[in-house]
Amino acid sequence: MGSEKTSVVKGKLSNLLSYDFFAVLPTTLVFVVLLIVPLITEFAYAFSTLTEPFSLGSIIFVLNDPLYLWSFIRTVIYIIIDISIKFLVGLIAAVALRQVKGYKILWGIFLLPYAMPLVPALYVWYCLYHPAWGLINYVARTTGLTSTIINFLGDPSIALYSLIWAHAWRFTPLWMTILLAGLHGIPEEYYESAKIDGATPTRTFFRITLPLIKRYLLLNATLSLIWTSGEFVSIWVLTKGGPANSTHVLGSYAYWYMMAGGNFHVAAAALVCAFPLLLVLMAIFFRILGWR
Amino acid sequence: MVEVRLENITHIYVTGRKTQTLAVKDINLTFPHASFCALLGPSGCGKTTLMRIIAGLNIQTSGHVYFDQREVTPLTPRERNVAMVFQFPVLYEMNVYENIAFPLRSVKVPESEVKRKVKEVAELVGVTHILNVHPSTLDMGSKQKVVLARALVREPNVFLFDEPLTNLDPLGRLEMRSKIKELQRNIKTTMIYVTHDQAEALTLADKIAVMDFGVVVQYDEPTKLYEHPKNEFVGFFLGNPGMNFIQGTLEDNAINFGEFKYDVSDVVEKLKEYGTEFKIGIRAEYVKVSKKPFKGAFKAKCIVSEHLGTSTLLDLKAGDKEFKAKLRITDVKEGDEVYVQFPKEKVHIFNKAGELII
Amino acid sequence: MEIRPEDLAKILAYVTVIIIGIIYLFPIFWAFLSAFKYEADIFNPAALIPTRLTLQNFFEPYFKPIFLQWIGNSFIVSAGATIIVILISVPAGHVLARARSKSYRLLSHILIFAYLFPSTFLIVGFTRLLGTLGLLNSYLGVILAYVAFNAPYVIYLVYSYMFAIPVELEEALLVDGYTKFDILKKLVFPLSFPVIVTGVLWTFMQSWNEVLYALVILNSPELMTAPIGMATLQPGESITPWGTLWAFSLVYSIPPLIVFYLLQQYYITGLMRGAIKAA
Amino acid sequence: MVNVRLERVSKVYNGKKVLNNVDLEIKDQSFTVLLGPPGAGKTTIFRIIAGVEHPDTGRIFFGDKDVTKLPPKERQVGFVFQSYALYPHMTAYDNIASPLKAAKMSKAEIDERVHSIAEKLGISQVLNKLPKEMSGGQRQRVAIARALVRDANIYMLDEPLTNVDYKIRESMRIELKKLLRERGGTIAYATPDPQEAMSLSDYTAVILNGVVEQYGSMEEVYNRPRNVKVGFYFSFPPMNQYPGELVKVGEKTFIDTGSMKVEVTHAMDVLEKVNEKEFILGIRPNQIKLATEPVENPLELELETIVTEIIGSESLVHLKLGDGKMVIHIPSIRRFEPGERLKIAFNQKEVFIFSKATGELVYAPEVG
Repeated sequence: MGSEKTSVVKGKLSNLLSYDFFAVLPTTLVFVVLLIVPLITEFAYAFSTLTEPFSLGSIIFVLNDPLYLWSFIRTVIYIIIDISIKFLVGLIAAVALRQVKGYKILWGIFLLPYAMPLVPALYVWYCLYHPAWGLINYVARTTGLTSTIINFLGDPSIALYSLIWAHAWRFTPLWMTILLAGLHGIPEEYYESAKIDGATPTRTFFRITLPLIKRYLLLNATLSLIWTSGEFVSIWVLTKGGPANSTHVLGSYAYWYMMAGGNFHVAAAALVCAFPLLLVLMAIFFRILGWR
Repeated sequence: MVEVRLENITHIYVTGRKTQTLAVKDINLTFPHASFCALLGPSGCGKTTLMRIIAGLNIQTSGHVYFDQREVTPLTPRERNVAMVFQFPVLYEMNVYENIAFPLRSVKVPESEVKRKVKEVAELVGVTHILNVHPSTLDMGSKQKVVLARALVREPNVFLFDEPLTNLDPLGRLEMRSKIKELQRNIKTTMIYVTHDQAEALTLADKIAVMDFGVVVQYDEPTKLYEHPKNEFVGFFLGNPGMNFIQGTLEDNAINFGEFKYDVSDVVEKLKEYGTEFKIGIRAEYVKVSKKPFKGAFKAKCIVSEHLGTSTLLDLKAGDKEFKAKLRITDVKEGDEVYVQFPKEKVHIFNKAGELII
Repeated sequence: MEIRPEDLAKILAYVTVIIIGIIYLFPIFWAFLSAFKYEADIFNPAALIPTRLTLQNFFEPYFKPIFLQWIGNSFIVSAGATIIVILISVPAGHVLARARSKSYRLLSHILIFAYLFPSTFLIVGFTRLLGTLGLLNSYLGVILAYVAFNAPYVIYLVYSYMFAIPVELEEALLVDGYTKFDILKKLVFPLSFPVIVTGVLWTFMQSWNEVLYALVILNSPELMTAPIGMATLQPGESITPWGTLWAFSLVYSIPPLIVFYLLQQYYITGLMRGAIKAA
Repeated sequence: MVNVRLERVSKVYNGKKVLNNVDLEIKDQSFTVLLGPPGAGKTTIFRIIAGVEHPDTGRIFFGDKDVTKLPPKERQVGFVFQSYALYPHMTAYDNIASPLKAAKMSKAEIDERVHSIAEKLGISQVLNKLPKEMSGGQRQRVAIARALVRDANIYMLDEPLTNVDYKIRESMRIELKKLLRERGGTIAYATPDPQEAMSLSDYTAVILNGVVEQYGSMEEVYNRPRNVKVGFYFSFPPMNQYPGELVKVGEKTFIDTGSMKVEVTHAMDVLEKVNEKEFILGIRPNQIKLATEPVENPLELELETIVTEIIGSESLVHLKLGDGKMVIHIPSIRRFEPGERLKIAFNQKEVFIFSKATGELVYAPEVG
């Protein structure tokens, strides 16, 4: 039908007693009171210190604190490696699963790590990583892979990466689902047409399948970058920022200043100074969303 | 180009463990070299399955598929060199030029050769002006043309169409029809066209295979199918409105329909072998109707009169027998008494089961 | 014997599936098995499949009553947040999808923005706000946090699902003689059931697993949610009763696993829908 | 039951004037067909009458009551949407009963009314089924039942047969015509198909891009189209139209379109009054015969076939005429291959003549 309809169902905000007003009121209240006000409060705290109401003291402190700088860098490392693991393992799993009979049931079972609660999932890796009675070290020793004990969470040089793996391990099944959903969404005719056009499986995958779901994957990848930048739980459960502060990220840095240090101003400043990173990632997200 | 021959093709879809559905039963068809044949039938009659078997997307449960004299069953779709146009345009995420060149690149054709062929085919189909455009911006008609070009570029043995015009608007459909017809004539290739729309089949195809429940009911030229349907299904399926079928019993040498009779003295011997119940079939446009009585006519009442500009469609009733007549210009209105006659040369006689006798 | 590419791909696929199965399923199996092991067997990695199992970790003195209270707290907080989120999100999602004027379209873009914004970055502002409202160390404080950070997603879910419901259906209701309030009851809630299930699953799971806000807002032991309580059994300082921790973890994992496997296909379709569609 | 009148109704959507100063009256107890191509504004008119859409300017009257501001609830109209708009989660019974429940009718009366309308439409056996469990035809009948089950000021059907497979469309149309006649009341029926307009309507309103080009009895509009646009559209298949110039040869006068000369002496008395030189000739495809058939004062042409289009049991042959084309209608299946030459003829007295300047009808042939 040519003409787009301007139905009365599409309400206007003008008539206050209308259904539309009452439907939108609660969420607007939630949005303003529970999201905008905290945002403003946070800026207020960031641009003040324990003593003066308006000062850049906290901001300057944070920007000069090497621990903050490293926390920022570690966050960036964290989100990039995290998405890479999730994407690659998820992709391999999705492509492999589609070839296997009864992949729907396996898909459900493989979602187990994502279905179980977050904290126990992290504790699993705490036990596996344990230098003394951890399974990984035990298997490595008995099969003679390495003679020395690998202290996954104790050795500052690898603690962060052990953290990232535990976190990525838990969320990979979600990414397997995202990829399967993407592959699933492509009509069968594309594969049949490719067969008729004589394309080999690999050429079909890279020249036809991936381009079709490229935008969809990039959207979800950016979303993962944004959400994981707020990561806190894996640090709090497994290393508490240790050893020797080598695994602090933005979230844990702010938490520890807020709770242990009792200094909300520095915590707020730490978070506010990370907003540029968030805004850049969100800008990327909206640009991809706007693509054809 | 190739002559496609199907030899007692049977195919059974096995879904889940037990459920088996018979899609196609013992089909024997030959699509002559460079002919344009249509597979016509209601949805679920097995026409698409047959096409997929020719393409090699499905391997038939039993029977043989020959391209000229070569058995192609073990070959993959690529090795059979078939081209297929689906219901919705299947275009890859690359510009029009790349889309058309894709099949050539899959078989490592030298780049200069690719360039020449794509240009030539784009010219033929009329998409030269949009070669470096991304397909998503094109309208449905142009998209199907690009798909057509991609199919043409490989000089396929056989062209398969799976209801390619369903998603086009009326104008685009008319244009695409003449384009396909034009292509078929000047590149002389075998084309097999699957559709449920009889008008499309009658418009395009040299020969039509009318299918129903997995079996080819009749395979012939359009006018032969229209004038001499093999059974009630074909008679009713083709033409709008479908052929009238009136049931009657044979009494000495005429078929009695209650209020009127139809003389069959010249063929009564032959009919006797088929028992006493018969159906006569006549197209609405061949029924003679007039307000004044005339020789050999019987009385009928007009219950509905529909004026359609080009003609008037009458619903006539004689006793409990109802049938339709289509006249050029008439002033017959609902409720009028009219005189009707079925011209002998336009009447077919079917047995009780609806199989054609005369 | 020349292996056709398709068969090679098949073998490779099966091998990959097995490896991934080991990496992703074995650790969970091993961990939850520890809930039935004696303390000694846990510390002996060789005893992969222990010879003796026990249920002691599920009873006094290992399994303390406060554990059940913690799980109860988690339940109150998660269920509370989920109900509020659904009640305010479905109508909002419906109206925004039908929006005509610019203001609504702007509002929908802001909602997507809120959905993207990680909650961690508002922890200071939010807790100071709760402080001034006197809602610290209370169920309501945590519930408000979970509503604020989950509502945008559920609104977005309903908003995008509404485009699958033609406007004509609502107009037909009006023509039949109903008012616009009836549309919500007779049409929007019944028809968006799949999306509501996804919203419930999402909000419940997020709230059930959340740590930072619960940690900061709740500090008295009786009010703690399960994940926070679990941390007080923190390994490291003292010798942790690992058996107890895994027993507690098992009980804490039951609700999400049940909910997940019961509504699995909603869960998966929800995830598919949730993973922002390219279309 | 009441007259429904639209006065100077206009509606703009996205900058496009969807309705342009529409004055239309749908007489009480009449069967009025709104004929026009998709997007011409037919649906918008129905939606404004039903109240699900407000006009930018103009007013709507039910009888002499101004209902422009009234919500749909208070207008009591029956509306069959083109997409049927059946509630997917309700059974056919509940769908049909919906307007009666909204009017708070007693359970018994609802039951009785729903079963009687279902009986008439032959859908009693699907009353407890959900829309997705029904065939297209059944869904359509449920939508019609929902509209007709109530006593409404006007029953509006928006292209009910468009998405029905054309093979069964004819029988559905006959059945619909019988049913709507029985129901009585004021009926408005929108369709893009000229044949439906011809077979169903008492009155026909031809609507082209938001303007009511002509309104009158069906015969009147078909035989005396007010202008070129109505002539072209209200004809199945569309009318062939050729601009041409008046030329005097001896005491005969012709209109020369460049590719053919048509004698119009018989229409001279009318043409002189208009004192214009340029005209547009209109010939309906079914007025053109193969040269083998008898035609009075014929104009014979031999043209080359472009393509033959077979529709149902009839054929449309597209022939090359100068740089344009001429479409002829043959009431049987005759396929002429592209390139084949064909001798055709038509009766020069049966030609429509429109003024080129205004497009208005100048001369219409007497009804043959």
